[in-house]
Amino acid sequence: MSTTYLAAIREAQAVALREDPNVFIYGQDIGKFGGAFKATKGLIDEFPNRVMDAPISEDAMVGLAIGAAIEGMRPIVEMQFADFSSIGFNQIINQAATHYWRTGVPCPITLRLPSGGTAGSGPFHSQSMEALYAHYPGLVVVTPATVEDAYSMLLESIQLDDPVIFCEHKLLYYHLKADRLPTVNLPVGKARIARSGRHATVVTYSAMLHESLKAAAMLAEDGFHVEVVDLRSVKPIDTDTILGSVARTGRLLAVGEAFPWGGVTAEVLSRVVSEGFDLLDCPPIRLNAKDTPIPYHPNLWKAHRPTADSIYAALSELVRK
Amino acid sequence: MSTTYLAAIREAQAVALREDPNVFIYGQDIGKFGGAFKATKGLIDEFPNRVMDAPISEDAMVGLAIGAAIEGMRPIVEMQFADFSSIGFNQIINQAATHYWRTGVPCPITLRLPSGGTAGSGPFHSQSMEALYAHYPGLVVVTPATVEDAYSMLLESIQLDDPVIFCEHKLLYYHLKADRLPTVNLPVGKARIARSGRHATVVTYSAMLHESLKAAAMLAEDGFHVEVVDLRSVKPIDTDTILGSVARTGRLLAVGEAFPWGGVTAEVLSRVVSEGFDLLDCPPIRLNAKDTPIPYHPNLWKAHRPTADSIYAALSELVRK
Amino acid sequence: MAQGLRLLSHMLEDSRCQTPPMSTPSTVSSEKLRSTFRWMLLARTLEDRIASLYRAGGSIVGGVYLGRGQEAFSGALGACLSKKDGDIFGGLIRDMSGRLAFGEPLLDPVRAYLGSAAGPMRGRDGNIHRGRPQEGLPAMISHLGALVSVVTGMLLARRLQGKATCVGATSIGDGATSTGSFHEAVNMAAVEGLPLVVAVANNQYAYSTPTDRQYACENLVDRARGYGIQGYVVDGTDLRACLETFTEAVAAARATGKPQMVVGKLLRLAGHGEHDDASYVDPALREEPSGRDPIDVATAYFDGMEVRKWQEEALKQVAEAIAKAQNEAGPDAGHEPWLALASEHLVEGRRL
Amino acid sequence: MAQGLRLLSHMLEDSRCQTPPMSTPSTVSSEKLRSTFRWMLLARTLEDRIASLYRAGGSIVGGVYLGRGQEAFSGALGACLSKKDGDIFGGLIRDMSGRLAFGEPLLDPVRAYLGSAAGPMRGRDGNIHRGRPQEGLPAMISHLGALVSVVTGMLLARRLQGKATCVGATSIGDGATSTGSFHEAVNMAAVEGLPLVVAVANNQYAYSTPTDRQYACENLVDRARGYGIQGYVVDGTDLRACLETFTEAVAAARATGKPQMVVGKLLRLAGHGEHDDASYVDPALREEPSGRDPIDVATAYFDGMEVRKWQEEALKQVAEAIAKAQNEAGPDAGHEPWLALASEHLVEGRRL
Ligand SMILES: Cc1ncc(C[n+]2csc(CCOP(=O)(O)OP(=O)(O)O)c2C)c(N)n1
Ligand SMILES: Cc1ncc(C[n+]2csc(CCOP(=O)(O)OP(=O)(O)O)c2C)c(N)n1
Ligand SMILES: [Mg+2]
Ligand SMILES: [Mg+2]
Repeated sequence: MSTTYLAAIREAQAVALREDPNVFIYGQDIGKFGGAFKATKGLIDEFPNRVMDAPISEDAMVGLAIGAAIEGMRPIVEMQFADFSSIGFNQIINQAATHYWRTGVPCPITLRLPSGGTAGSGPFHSQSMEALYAHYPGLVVVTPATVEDAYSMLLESIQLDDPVIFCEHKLLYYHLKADRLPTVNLPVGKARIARSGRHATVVTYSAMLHESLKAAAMLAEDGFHVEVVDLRSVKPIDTDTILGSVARTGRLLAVGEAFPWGGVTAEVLSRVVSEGFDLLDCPPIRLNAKDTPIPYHPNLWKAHRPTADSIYAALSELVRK
Repeated sequence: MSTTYLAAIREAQAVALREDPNVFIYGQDIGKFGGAFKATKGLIDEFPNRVMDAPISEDAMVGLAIGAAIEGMRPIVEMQFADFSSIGFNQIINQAATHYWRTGVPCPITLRLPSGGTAGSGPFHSQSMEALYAHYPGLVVVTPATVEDAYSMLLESIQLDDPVIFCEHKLLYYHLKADRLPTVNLPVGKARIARSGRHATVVTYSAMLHESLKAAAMLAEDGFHVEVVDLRSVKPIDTDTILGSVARTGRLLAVGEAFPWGGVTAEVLSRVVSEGFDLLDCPPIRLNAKDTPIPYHPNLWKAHRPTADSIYAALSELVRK
Repeated sequence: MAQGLRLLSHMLEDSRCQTPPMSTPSTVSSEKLRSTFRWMLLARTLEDRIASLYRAGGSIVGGVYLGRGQEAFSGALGACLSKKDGDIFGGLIRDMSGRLAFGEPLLDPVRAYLGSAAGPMRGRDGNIHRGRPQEGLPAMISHLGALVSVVTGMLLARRLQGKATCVGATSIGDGATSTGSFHEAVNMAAVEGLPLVVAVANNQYAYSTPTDRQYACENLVDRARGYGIQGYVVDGTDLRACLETFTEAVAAARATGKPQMVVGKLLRLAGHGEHDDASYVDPALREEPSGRDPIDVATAYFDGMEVRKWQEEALKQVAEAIAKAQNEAGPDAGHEPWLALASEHLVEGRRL
Repeated sequence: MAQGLRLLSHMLEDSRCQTPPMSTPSTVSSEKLRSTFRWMLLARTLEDRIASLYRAGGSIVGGVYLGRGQEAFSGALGACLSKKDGDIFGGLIRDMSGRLAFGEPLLDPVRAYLGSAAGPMRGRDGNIHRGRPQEGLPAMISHLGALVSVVTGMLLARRLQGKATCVGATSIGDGATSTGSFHEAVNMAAVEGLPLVVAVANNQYAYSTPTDRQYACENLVDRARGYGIQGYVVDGTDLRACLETFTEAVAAARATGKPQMVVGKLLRLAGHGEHDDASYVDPALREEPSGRDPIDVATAYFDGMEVRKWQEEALKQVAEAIAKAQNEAGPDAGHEPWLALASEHLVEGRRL
């Protein structure tokens, strides 16, 4: 029996609800309906008091979760789409993120953000918002790329005493499958070498891991062995694992699906050049989405984000430098 | 007669109101009261219909400005503090920033954000939010560090056909003075060499320009000549001017007052290493605020942000590498 | 029968809401009733067609969200505004009828749904987000509630430009009344004294969420007094009642320069989107007056022969528009300039 | 005179707001009246002292925002809650009186204002932002309106933990009722059915902005019906009236588990902060009943000798607290761990 990325997210929530009476879920249409993506399907039947449909009030949804967390609960908030977290933005960056530092009282909330682009979703149902949240002190930002990570990192996020922005990628929901869910896994904060290689390092995360792995496979046919690092969490970033890889390869490409200015890829490059300048044999490069809103029409959308082809093209140049 | 940074901002708005009947100002307490910082003092007397006190509704303030801009007006919105723009965040990044790209109809609004830290202002009256806005496509983000720039760039921002995030630094409001306001100046998008030197390049902006210039003066006493680049706008970034400077010095320090993850300094380092790797004689470095909320007590605040001393210390190491 | 419907509908007498006295005989001309009904028919015909293309697969780009059940309420609002006089209609996802009645070209939605590059959003944004901002049709973003302040700002511009009698209307769902954006904007319009007509289409669900998880007041019109604005309630399934109410509300906005809030009760007669079978909708609601199909209700006002003729014309118009758009190319990424700024000299294409 | 004041005050009869009938004789014990008055005196005494230290310069860290004029309204609310039974008081910037009455230690504000590292926020955050979240005193952030949903969430936690009779109160200014945050949170509390008491301190200004640029309704209590919750209006300058109203509102919240909204009219008898001379305040407003000083109004309820004795005790308490805090060190950056996360293993100190 195989489990999808989406089922793993559902299952992690079921386990958390079962194991800890302080866990509850709040979000639009997550009760009987099971959520826009069915990530909470059936949970209300088992936990009728701890799975609650919210009004369309993202600011208050996050505020409510913060208040409950202060009192010892461990709320999970589902945003219907990551993009709508912009309405809860103030509560996230100013109330949740500062609470522990200001008061010494932890604020353990988990915000689930269905993130990233899919064909035909357009500018307001496709965003990758990890850079916004990672910029603000006091938040943990995780970006699982595999079924196993979706499961284990969601469970761990709920247990962490800090607010966690859990960026789950919608493109991975249904297609990504695993045979079983892990009982042990790398903790949040550790990156994983998803593919080993010696000619170049690709640092990436979330759905772009899979595009990067495809590109690496293409490069392998050309005789180049690319190492692919899956960050897993973008705050913190596991800089040691990245530096270790660059030390082996001497070449770095950072790939992200988010907008190009600032963000994860800029942070990765900055860390590598500050701390591992001498490991580099040639200029490190970035590949991100284009600097426009995310287009609606699939023709444009495919050209807006990095793909296996564009990653392959960038790597082909990089390994020959 | 000398003009302060604050007076320059007021004067630019007066000129804009005078020259273009489509300009109006909307913000809390900006009418008779002249604004929390007096940046609009007296303007309502000359333009009684075009200077309007807003309710405490940052989301709707920005939305209203967008609507008016679509109709050909050129609204200026004053946020009482930059920090409160988090409430208008959704309208800024999703409505204003995408409007031209989506519809072909420009959205010329200028959002004035009194930004940056001052002693005793604490976590919610001190933020530097340029990285958030620069990350999103469709916005221009300017960060004047001088009286002249505050004036000319505000005038230009109002004239630009795009939404501009105008980050004015509160610490510069009263102390920074100029003899006269410029009639010509560098346009938005061009950086300025604020001090020439050959041993290292500091790339910075806003209030950190002045800390950096002080540090450069200290270094000069040690016999090191540091070039200081004032970015002036952080989106776009004038990469050519930065690369030109690094070509002369071979060493790079990027300094910002914002939070350390991502942001302007990461973007600067990334561009320099991608496009000018071979210009560098040693690892480029960054200096930012610490990764916590901005402390309230001056004892802590002083240690949280970069200062002339900490910049000096970083540079002293850099020039000796 | 038409008389019976009249009794069910129109502004409910309610001391809480400062409604003008019920107007008898109807203030709505038969010509207006007819023309609005025809927009309703056109909207329904188009949306039925889009839905079946969607189910067939292959030709519709993106999701499909229908106004089924809301054609009278939306269409009446659109019909009570005057595009050529500078009025504004900020339509949302269920406003096909109102948009067409206001003056949106039929080809706009058709091109958007079929992904034609000649569509109003050129493939950059989709279907329900389409607009023509410079013709009084602002282009909504997804974030619910966010359009209300934009329309308010358009009205402020009108006033500053000396066109104070233009009215701006926008609709909002029962669910979106819970957004802070809605609250801030309605309050702001009231404070600024701007002629904004807010049409609350209470279709009893927000996606799957019934109204008891959305608000706790008796009737959303109870909010009007809290903003100091005029409130109206209307049977949203009855075209004549809707036209009467919106005629009054728009006239009041135009005359007083103040916001008006019209709450229409009706039922969403479709899924949230066409991907949704709406199995969560309580079947009993369909049996209530608010669950009636507004097309059926209005059909009773007219001669059956005529209605059939109009229906056929609508089918023909839709078929032509679809045929035209189907021959148009989608956007070409190779020719897309990727410019998010109007100030091209500030675009950092190469660098980012 | 006390009788005369009673007539001016208490819940105004108003058909719009579902107020229970006026209760005569007073439901408030003389003991409660006295003890609350003493908290008011303590708050005023402390704030007067802080203000003069601020003007003298040198000892106060950050800005000073006073509750002058709001002591009765705020203090009555604080006094009607029970900290030991798990009630919650989410105080804002003008709630010195209410916080103290609720049970905040006097040393907390003193230490905060004097920048002592022993203060509740340890120098990380300031004066009016102080709190003790685990003792029912959440620590506000600056963003107005943002605390209402937090208190709502604390109440939800209470309910989930089986403590459903705890009441949570928070205050909000006339200005902050314009925030979307306020709207979303009050609506959510109404939908969830949580015992939230929202005290709207209508002090007629938001910084320099008068209420006609903030809202267009007659009275902010008109909003209550739009949320489906109980509304009350009270003369915010009269302690007895405030105690009566909050006693009822808190009891109603506790009994019904539903939100209550209490609107108090009063006048801010200070600048927005002590940096502000408030010269924009219309002097005529000071002559109106709502412009009275609540300390004066309440003083009339008591024996003058007693009041003087209480005043002296307050002075002594304040002097002691200030003397203590003045001897305490400010925070030391060298010992500051700079940890924004409770999960220390995830902090990236070295790297960032
Ligand atoms: C701020 C925000 N949150 C969530 C959503 C996702 N969403 C889209 S439509 C919808 C339901 C809207 O309900 P309602 O306002 O009643 O309008 P209806 O669909 O019934 O016409 C939701 C929750 C959104 N678009 N915007
Ligand atoms: C969201 C937000 N916008 C702006 C401000 C700046 N600000 C601080 S206090 C204040 C006025 C508040 O007025 P009101 O709510 O009436 O409370 P009062 O000061 O009168 O007690 C403003 C505008 C803020 N704190 N939060
Ligand atoms: Mg609805
Ligand atoms: Mg006030």
